[in-house]
Amino acid sequence: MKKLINDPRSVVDESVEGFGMAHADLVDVHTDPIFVVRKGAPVAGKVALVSGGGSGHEPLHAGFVGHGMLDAAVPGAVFTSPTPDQIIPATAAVDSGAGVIHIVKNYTGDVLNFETAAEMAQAEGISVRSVLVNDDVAVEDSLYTAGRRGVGGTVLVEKIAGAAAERGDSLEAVAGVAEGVVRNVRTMGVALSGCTVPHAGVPSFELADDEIEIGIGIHGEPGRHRIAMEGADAITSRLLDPVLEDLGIKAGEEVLLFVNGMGGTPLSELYIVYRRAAQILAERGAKVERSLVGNYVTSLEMQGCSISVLRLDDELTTLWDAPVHTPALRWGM
Amino acid sequence: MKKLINDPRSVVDESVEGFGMAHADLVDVHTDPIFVVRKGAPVAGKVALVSGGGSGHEPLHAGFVGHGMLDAAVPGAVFTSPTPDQIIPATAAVDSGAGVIHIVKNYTGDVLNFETAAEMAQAEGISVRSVLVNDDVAVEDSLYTAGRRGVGGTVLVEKIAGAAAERGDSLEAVAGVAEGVVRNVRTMGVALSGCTVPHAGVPSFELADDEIEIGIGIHGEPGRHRIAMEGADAITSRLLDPVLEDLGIKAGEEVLLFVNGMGGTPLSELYIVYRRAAQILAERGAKVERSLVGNYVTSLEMQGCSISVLRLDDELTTLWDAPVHTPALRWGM
Amino acid sequence: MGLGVEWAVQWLTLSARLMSEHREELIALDRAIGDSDHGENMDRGFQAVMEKLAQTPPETPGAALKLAAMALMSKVGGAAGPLYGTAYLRAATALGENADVDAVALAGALTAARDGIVARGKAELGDKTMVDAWSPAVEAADEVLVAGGDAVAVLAAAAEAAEVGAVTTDPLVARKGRASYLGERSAGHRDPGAASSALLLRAAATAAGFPDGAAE
Amino acid sequence: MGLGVEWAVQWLTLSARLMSEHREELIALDRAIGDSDHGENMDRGFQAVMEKLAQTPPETPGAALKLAAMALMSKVGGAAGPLYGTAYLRAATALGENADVDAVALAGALTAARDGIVARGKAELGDKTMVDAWSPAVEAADEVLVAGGDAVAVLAAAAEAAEVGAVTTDPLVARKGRASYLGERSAGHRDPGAASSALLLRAAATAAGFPDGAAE
Ligand SMILES: Nc1ncnc2c1ncn2[C@@H]1O[C@H](COP(=O)(O)OP(=O)(O)O)[C@@H](O)[C@H]1O
Ligand SMILES: Nc1ncnc2c1ncn2[C@@H]1O[C@H](COP(=O)(O)OP(=O)(O)O)[C@@H](O)[C@H]1O
Ligand SMILES: [Mg+2]
Ligand SMILES: [Mg+2]
Ligand SMILES: [Mg+2]
Ligand SMILES: [Mg+2]
Repeated sequence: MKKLINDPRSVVDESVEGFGMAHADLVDVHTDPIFVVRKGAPVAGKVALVSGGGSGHEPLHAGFVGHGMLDAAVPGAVFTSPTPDQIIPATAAVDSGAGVIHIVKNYTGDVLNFETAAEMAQAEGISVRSVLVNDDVAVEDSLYTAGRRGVGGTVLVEKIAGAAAERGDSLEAVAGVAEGVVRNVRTMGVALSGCTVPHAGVPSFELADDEIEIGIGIHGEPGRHRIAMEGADAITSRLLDPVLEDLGIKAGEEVLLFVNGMGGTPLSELYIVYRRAAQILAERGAKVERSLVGNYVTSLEMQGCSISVLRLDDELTTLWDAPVHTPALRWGM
Repeated sequence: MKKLINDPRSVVDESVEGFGMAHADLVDVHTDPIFVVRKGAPVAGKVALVSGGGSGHEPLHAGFVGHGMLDAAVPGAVFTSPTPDQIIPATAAVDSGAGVIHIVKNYTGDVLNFETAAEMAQAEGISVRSVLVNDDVAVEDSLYTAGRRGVGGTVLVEKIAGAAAERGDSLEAVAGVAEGVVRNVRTMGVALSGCTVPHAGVPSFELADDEIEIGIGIHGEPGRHRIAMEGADAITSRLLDPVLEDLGIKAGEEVLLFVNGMGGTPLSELYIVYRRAAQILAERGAKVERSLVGNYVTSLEMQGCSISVLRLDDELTTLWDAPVHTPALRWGM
Repeated sequence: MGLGVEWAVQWLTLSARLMSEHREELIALDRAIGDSDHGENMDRGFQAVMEKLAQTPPETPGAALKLAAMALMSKVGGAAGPLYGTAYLRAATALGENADVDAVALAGALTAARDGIVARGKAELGDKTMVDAWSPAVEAADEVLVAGGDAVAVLAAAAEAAEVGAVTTDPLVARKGRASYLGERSAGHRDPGAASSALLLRAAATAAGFPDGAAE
Repeated sequence: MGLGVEWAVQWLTLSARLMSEHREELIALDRAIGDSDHGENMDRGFQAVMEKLAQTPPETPGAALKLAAMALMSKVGGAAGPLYGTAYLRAATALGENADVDAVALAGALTAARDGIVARGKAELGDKTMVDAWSPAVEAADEVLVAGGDAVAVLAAAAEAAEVGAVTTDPLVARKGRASYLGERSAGHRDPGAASSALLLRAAATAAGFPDGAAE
């Protein structure tokens, strides 16, 4: 597997450095430990949003640092949660005194590292609230698993909670908004190919030419089961049906439909999936009020996609529409 | 090669249909013949911009239809230029009487089809001016070739000419702006893998695990030569040096640096390339005033990237910064 | 007596069949030095020709070729669409309203087609394009005409020469079209447009009754 | 006389060597049921431990483990970082300022480490995690202690039991950590964290002088 990199061990450092150079108007990049903060942070009086996780999901999270979204992003090694010694200074750097929300994808590593960091930041006098994102319906949410993973829905949580913070909501209020998004968003993904972690050098899994992997996460881990390749319309049903079932979407409800590429699938194919997903929602009488199509929560160069549905209400729609200005998501300004 | 499609022959139709559904606030999609126009077009008194080409380069061109950029996009079959019977009605649909610019990437097929369409549109009383984009320094511009190809620089031409049209420039003036961009932008690309055209079913070319293809276009065609795999920094020099040489960039000059993904390369790797490219420009004393990093002019799921440099002046910078609101490029509104 | 509209319709029908049968081969040729679409484009184009033929059956050979020209122009796309569109349109114009096409008219139509391709594409002989099939075909047709051959003989000679012409593109370095980007690397591969041209001219001869298993 | 700071430093040094030697093996284990990073994470973490050891040589076994805990916590990341960080920190606390560690202290430290992992990760025996290496290790250590074994014997027993424990994870269905997402598909693969735990405990025994070619 060839990669446009220099040394597997410097991938994250160099990539984040380049990111900082390309978006010097929006972000400051700290090194050693590495984290990315919004230019001009802390914003006086504003609740700050911090997220992070393993690298390899770009533009998540650093691409969403900026006005109306994150105040800081903390990139770990590829597919490895960041450590407290990165999360703590990132948290301190953006706290205006109004408190900090940690948006944490539900993985054991992320949870433990953010937990530790939050404790230590609290000990330093910073009010920290953590919000756990666990939108992946592919994983059974039971006592016998680590619980549902946080996947594509994370970007929706970050955008909407970011808008609430930007308009001046309190720490509790922003956390409430974020939790409201988490309650109302579900996701499921498919892989047509595995991906190769730079330091590993071989694909995370291999699929035959007529196989796809259903229910994948965003770390190149194998999914729930492997099936024979199908057409895009059939695959779309396989992903969307469990999402709608779990959310209990009823006729007349308004939703945001998010078709997310895993990194290596052409945009044109994402629109083919979007087309069928929108048709299915229309057949069920749901109204697609907002859409997002593109590579936002990726798994390196994996081929495949995920479909997320967020149940909207007026409040969430207003916050979704609020201006945002980050390297990877921008509107209204 | 697995693809998220239903039938190779319906790929373009279904993808454009999905695109239209996802961006119904911005575009109208016409079928049979297929073309995409800006919502509310024609815009009274405004010069209209029409571009098009083979599909498979998404978001180019349909993703750039909207305020401050294109008025219409005409998608052909995958990697196949569209036909006059698509281009003519697209041209007619967006002409406000102020005239239409055809932005044509320099390929024999695109040139011939747009030429025919322009003639016929002129015969119907529409003023049409064509601007040829030919920014690829990998191809020698001599009598013995079809001339330089139009590649990544196209998106810069469309953005900047679109801003000129939006502020009310005349047909001649917009064409002049577009030609100014063409004169000042150069591009070169690399492939780490080939891509597979849906109807062909096999990769356009195969590269060994230690080979890369230098000087590729955007149609999965083989490049100028094949070399052994190198680190990202070395590859960046290979692409950027000829670009800078050809443009004759001197110390003190201001440039826009555009690192474009070919579709299958992670964003994180594009930033590694951006990093080195920005360093090289700094070493030469050039000032990177504006940047663009992402998958904008792609070649299906090809892995690789291209680097474009545009020499800026105040006029071009102002037009680049002007508000734009399209599915794939948006700022200032 | 020359060739009538039945011949022209049969020519187009055989062409459509050949484009479908050789679709993958033409894609493979185009993959080597182009962008993998030539066979798909030609197949799609001639399917459109067949649909149009069914909708509005032409009354003269010229009308048949004009109909084909329009369908190819609007459905093939790429470089081949306008080039073949122009070729068939010029040939149709050369044939005029005649119900019956003799050797002289046929050779004239072939010349007009070739000239149309050159006028649009500006390629010269040896540039590794479809011109390398059409130019020898026109020359061979003219020779047969001068020697007193009939329409069938003219087409047979043209088909033969086009096939040879296509083969001669193998060692050439392309100077026009997409293959020219490859420079020296384009040598050693047959030009897909020359190959499709040879098939189309073979179809013309077969439709006129010249026996050839290759086209059937 | 028990084990001093030299033992602790040697333990960490051997650990770093083993993590580097088994890096690819641990990555491969994690690839099968996780995300391909465990070997890389552990290798990176123990390199950091070595750097810290060189910078500020510790004076007691407890100080050495505390230093390791801090380096692991700040450099490993993922699930393993906080778990091992907590384990080493709790062990360090259990050892206190003592310059010399006897069998009792050692068994206590192992228990503290295991309890730390369980406190953070909430995994039970049989959940297919590193607990499946640590819990048998603690039990074996306690048994040896009750039977009057010395520090070296305690560590040897722990290492032995951890290795067996790691192997017992093979058929299990994971209920904690990333492998749990796979459900039934996680069976048939060894847990990478249990495997690295066995290596680390083997290093402890080897450092104490218990001969084992596997660790060298
Ligand atoms: N300038 C030209 N003159 C004549 N024929 C040309 C020219 N350019 C291309 N061709 C022909 O067109 C063929 C390619 O057609 P096709 O693959 O359908 O279009 P595209 O190159 O746009 O993908 C070439 O093989 C060549 O025979
Ligand atoms: N809840 C838990 N309790 C105990 N150990 C755990 C738990 N979750 C994960 N582990 C251990 O961590 C190991 C994975 O570590 P690593 O690959 O470095 O982290 P990650 O899973 O975040 O990529 C697993 O093999 C398992 O032994
Ligand atoms: Mg991990
Ligand atoms: Mg083509
Ligand atoms: Mg072609
Ligand atoms: Mg792991």
